[in-house]
Amino acid sequence: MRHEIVGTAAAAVRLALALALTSALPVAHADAPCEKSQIRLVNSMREIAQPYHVNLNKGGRMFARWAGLEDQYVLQLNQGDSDKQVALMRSILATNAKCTIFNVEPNADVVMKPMVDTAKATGAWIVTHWVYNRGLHPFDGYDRWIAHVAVNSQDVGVAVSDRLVAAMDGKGGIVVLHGRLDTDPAQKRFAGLKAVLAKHSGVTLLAQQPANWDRTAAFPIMQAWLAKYGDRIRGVWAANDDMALGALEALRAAGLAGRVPVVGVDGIPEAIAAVARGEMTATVSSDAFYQGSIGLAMGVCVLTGQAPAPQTWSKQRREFFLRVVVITKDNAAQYAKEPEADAYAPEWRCDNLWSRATGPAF
Amino acid sequence: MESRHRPGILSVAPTAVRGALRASGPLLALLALTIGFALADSDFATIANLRVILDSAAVPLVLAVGMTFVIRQGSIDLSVEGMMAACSLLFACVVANDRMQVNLGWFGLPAAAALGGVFGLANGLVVTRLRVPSFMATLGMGAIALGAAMLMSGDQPPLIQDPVLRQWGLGQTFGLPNLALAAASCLVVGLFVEQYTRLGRYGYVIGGAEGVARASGLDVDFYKVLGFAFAGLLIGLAAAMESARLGLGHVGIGEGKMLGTITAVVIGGTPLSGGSGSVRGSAVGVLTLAVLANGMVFIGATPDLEKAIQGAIVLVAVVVANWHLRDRLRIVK
Amino acid sequence: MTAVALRAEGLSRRFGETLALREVTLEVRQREVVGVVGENGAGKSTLLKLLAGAIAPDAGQISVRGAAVRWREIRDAADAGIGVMFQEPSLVPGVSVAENILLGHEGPAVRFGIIRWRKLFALAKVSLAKLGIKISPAAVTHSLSFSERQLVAFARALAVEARTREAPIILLDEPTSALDDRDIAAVLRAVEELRMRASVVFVSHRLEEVLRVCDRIYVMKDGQCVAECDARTSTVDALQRLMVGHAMGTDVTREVAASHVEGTVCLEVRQLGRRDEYADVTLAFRYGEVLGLAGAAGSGCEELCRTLFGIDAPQSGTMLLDGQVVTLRDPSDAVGRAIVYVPAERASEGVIGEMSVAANMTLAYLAQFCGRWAIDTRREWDVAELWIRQLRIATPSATARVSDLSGGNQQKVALAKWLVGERPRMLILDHPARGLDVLARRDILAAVRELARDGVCIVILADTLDDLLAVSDTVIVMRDGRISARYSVAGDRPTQQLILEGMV
Amino acid sequence: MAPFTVLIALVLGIGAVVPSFLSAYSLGVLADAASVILLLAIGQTLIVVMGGIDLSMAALASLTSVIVALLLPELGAGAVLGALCVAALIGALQGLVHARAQIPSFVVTLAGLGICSGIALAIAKTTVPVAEHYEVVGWLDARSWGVPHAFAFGVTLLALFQVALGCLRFGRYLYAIGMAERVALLSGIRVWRVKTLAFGASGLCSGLAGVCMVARTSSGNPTIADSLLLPSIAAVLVGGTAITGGHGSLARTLLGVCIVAVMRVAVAVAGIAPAYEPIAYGALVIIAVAFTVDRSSIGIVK
Repeated sequence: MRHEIVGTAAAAVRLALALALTSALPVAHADAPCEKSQIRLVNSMREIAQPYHVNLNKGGRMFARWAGLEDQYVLQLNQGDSDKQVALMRSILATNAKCTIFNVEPNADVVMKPMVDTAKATGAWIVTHWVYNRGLHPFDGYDRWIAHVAVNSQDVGVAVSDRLVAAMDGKGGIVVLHGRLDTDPAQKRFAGLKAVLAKHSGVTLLAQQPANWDRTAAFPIMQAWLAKYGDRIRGVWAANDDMALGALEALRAAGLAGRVPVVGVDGIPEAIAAVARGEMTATVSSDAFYQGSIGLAMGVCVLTGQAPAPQTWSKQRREFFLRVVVITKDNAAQYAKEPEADAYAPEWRCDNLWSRATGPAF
Repeated sequence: MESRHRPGILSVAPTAVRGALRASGPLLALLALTIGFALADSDFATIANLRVILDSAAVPLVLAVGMTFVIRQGSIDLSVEGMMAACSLLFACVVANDRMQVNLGWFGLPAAAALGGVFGLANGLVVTRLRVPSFMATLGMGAIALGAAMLMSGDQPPLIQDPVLRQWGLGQTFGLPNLALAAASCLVVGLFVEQYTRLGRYGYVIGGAEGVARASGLDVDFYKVLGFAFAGLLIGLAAAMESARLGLGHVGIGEGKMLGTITAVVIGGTPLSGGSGSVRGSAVGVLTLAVLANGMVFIGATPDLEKAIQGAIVLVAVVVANWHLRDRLRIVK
Repeated sequence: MTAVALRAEGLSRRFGETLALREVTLEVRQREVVGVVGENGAGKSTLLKLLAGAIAPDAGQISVRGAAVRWREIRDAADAGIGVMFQEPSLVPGVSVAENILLGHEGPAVRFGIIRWRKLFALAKVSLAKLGIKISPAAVTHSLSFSERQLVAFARALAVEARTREAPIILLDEPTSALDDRDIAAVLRAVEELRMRASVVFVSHRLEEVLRVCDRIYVMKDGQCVAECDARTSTVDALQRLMVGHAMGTDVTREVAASHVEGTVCLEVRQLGRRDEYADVTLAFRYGEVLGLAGAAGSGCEELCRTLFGIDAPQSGTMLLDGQVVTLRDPSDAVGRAIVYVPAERASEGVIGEMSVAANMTLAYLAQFCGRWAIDTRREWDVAELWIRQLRIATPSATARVSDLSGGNQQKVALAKWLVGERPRMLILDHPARGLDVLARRDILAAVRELARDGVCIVILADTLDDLLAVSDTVIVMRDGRISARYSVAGDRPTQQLILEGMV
Repeated sequence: MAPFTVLIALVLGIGAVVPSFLSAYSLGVLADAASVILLLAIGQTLIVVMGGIDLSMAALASLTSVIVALLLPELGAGAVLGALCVAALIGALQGLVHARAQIPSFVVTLAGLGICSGIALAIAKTTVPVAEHYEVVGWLDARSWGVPHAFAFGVTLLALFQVALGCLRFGRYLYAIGMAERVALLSGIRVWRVKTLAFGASGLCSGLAGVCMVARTSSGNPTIADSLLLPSIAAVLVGGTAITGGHGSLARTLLGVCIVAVMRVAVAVAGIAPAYEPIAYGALVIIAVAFTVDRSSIGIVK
């Protein structure tokens, strides 16, 4: 049964491909796999209470409106429950699987395999983000897994760490707030920091603690460090902006806000504002609007036949790193306000889907 | 006919010494832990760090005071996280903020507490009217409150821009953190309510022998609802305190607080079955956890194993503090 | 004739399959003490619960001072001036005596929602003073002894006086069952005083007491009111005849003491001591012998029994079981060595109310009712049926819930638990006849003698010296943690006076 | 049987809004999603019946998944057996500490939760993928006649435990301890042994849940099952088992698991706006339990 579906789907795709090659028309051709009215866009993410996720959703909705598919846009929230993320995907695929596109922010790397397997079995289309998926690649027989849009967390770690070290003039002690330790970004971003520290012997790592990506958890830890190390702390490195902002408030309570450099990752609006005020040194944005929309754009291109079937794409186009931006005081104003759809429209065009790819991932 | 005065061999009362030890077990654990950390790290036992510990214990203490009332009456409140989220958002939206044109100033505190009280009231009504066990009733109510918080949060969390409230959240008075002072007042109120009001006394009665309470004609349901509402008020207040400290209304503001609060109350000597225990004990429990968390940061254990070490310390501390209470007929659930 | 204070007409109440009360009609006049007597399970407690509003009648009508009432809960009855003391001392363990006495009626001691403790204690003291007992109103209830708790419960029933302008109606269910003489006297005196200003319903199985304090007596049998008599003209024998349908013998049948052969030693303790509880106790417990322990509270009797059952370890001395030195790690260890125990508070310690009669009986020796894997329910039920017959347990079936049985029958189930398996070596009985009526008491004590005849070594702590002397072969008197006297009941023929002298 | 009615009403209600929900495919998906919760809930029921609570189950499941994933390539089936033994042992150890040191099960298992997840994190750091010998556990993730194997396995285990509760001494003792632990003690039951055994069994169930997670995701992860703790406890209670102990059964738990599983996805499937999802979920929980609580045998609702 399962093989049949895959088989017929593959046959259909091969047919479409053949037609696409013979046809000179750049627009949708008659044998596109799905009618536009059938296409369903699904953004699957953790929740929509945090700014990053809010922007993911906004990006997805922005694209749906731009593509005239807003009524077919579905948001799935798992509230941090990996099991639920998979279950939700499987439930919606009871109908119309073959015209459904998933843009997935995986709750944890463990959901990757079940989700892409589900796509394979049901014929749904999927684009995944973020995590390092060891031994799992779209080009290894996953025809429906359009692409994996990864973020090079180690580079991100290096980028913010460089800014931090520079702000400290290359000397002094720093404290480190980790994210959830079992996640790939937490480990890789820290690896980036360690790489930078190796080059700057003047900077010492005083202490490190996990604060679970959480602002409220970061606050008392920072307070305790201030009690223990006092002014030996010359910099604060946080694995995300939320924790950086929690540490910043602890610094504020000690009258040190703006005097001790703080860096974070994610580029959430509050952090950008803090960077603009000079209370944070830098943050890195992977652009949630883009991440929330690019997978859907890829899917629509494939489903309407405007792009060839994914299995014909090169490996670099199916698994690549996303370009990220480092936000510092210099460019903070530029990222302070919400972007418009027009800014992204060129990057959603079917021939320009890889404009932010920086090279093959993994 | 002659008869004698006999309690039966199983109800031989504990001696006074044992009774006294029983009450001081949690305190002993707290002391042992503090001394242990002080020996392990010389910077631990400083005034500056004491301030940090008191500050970090402030919000959990306010929560634990309320939770003590709920657990003592034999119920439980799992809605802490959701309710804190909703109250935090409300607080941030009604004081000077970057989103709404409302500015209630200090009245934001009672507003947040009132919302908590309303949710607590709803908890109590679901438990008493629908007769849903509090475990599930509050679990459901927590989800509802979380949803409400998400609606209020919308796209961007509201940032608090009232400098006075921020200063209250972050600053100190007489060398003590403002929030710790606020929590201490809550503790005093809690002690007073526990000792001098029907709400407090009936909590013991309802938790210890609900059947007797009903048979004595107490309006058990009313006081149960009141217990939940009181806890709700304090949850609202705690949410406002945490928001004032962090400077925003935050859906995740209560993360981890539910389990932490219940743990503090339980290691403070209030059994989950209810009927005994005191706010004082819960305060000791809160301080124990605060010292533990703070001490872990000081020791700087490897982050990987931190959770394991913390769990092991809690276990050992509780075992040591309770070892003398062991009895062949003691029932512990 | 004075006016009617409380009247019940045609009250009926059903519990599951059993009709606990059948069309009972009863009348209490102003300033009258009315006795209600009957066997366990005759429906006395049910009647009182109905009168107090704790449960609702299926049929019938209650009226107070001529007005028909329908109570939704106890509070309604309390507001009408009815104070009640239930048989099971229903106090809250974790709060003070004063709070228990005034539970739900603290009003006068509360101003602006704040409890004024001094006033609360003063109010409680008034109620306690009526009974002439010296218990601090500030004491935490769980630190009180059983009898003290009983008195506090009585004081609570009296507290209704302070709240009603009408003459109160006091309902007392076995107020004396666990009290010593001094306290019983206080209770009876209080009832006498109540006659001046209140109406009282007095339920007791101690018929002498009932005859002494009551004006009229209702006799109940099988849920019905079978007779109403004048206390001045009635006698114990007459009441008993009405209760059980025939006259009772004087007391437990027991073997002629001379025929008693001294058995071999089962358990021997030598110089046993523990903290300040007891010291230097040297005793031999023999197979086939009933050894009664007598002593006031604090004499060390209870504590010694705790050690015998493995609840507390002795700190000095040795225990020898069948001549072998033995250390009891915990009660299960004791049970493993066939030393078993029937507790005093059967409802919370002896039986599991929510389990069936059969499951309760087999709980301790469940292994013997198991096949290779599973519990053999067929065999379980058969054995349960057997013991239901043997001990004359009144239960609809072996699968009925124990909580539906009367106190005496529950006690029999608690005893049967130790009889369904192999015979225990040693049986420790903790106040086995507490709160039981004459018939149930006789059944239990007879069963104890029967077991002794079968060679079981029995240790008994009894409620009354009557019971003690009726059933024991040997009486050991303890005082201040030491043995102060030993008597062979058959040889020395100790009087109650003699034993009392050894106790104090 | 109130929980059953609630389950049917829920399923039909959602089916009316989203007809495709009633398809064999959807129900299979549901059963699949329920299977891990089911395994956890079985163990939890044993503890709750006894009057305790086990907060460590999900963390122990995560730890087991890590151990299985790490050892599977080398040991094959032995890794699964070994990991299950470890899980049962850790569970039993908690029971032993709870019973012997007389510490509330809430505290012991909370500490156990911390210790298990700490160890899992320390030995695995992050996700451990399984490729070699996946087939040892892989069969759990497959289906026969549309029925997910993991679910069928869970139901079989539940049936076995139900029989054990009804027919073995262990079950009788469990209820006796839940209803009146003091009577159990005085009847000479070695309560500490029963508790140790019960917690061992719950540890085993956690282990099996961990194995199922490995099968489902073909990897082990230190936090893989953590989010399932509350749903699994909720399932036990939704079924009508009293948290105060002594009442309830595994049959009720099965229904509770199904109800919780339906509720978890139903709200999302029914197309309620995401922000209103938690609100709808919370309301549904309250309403469902209001119907399923067995008030006849639970006198006082705590």
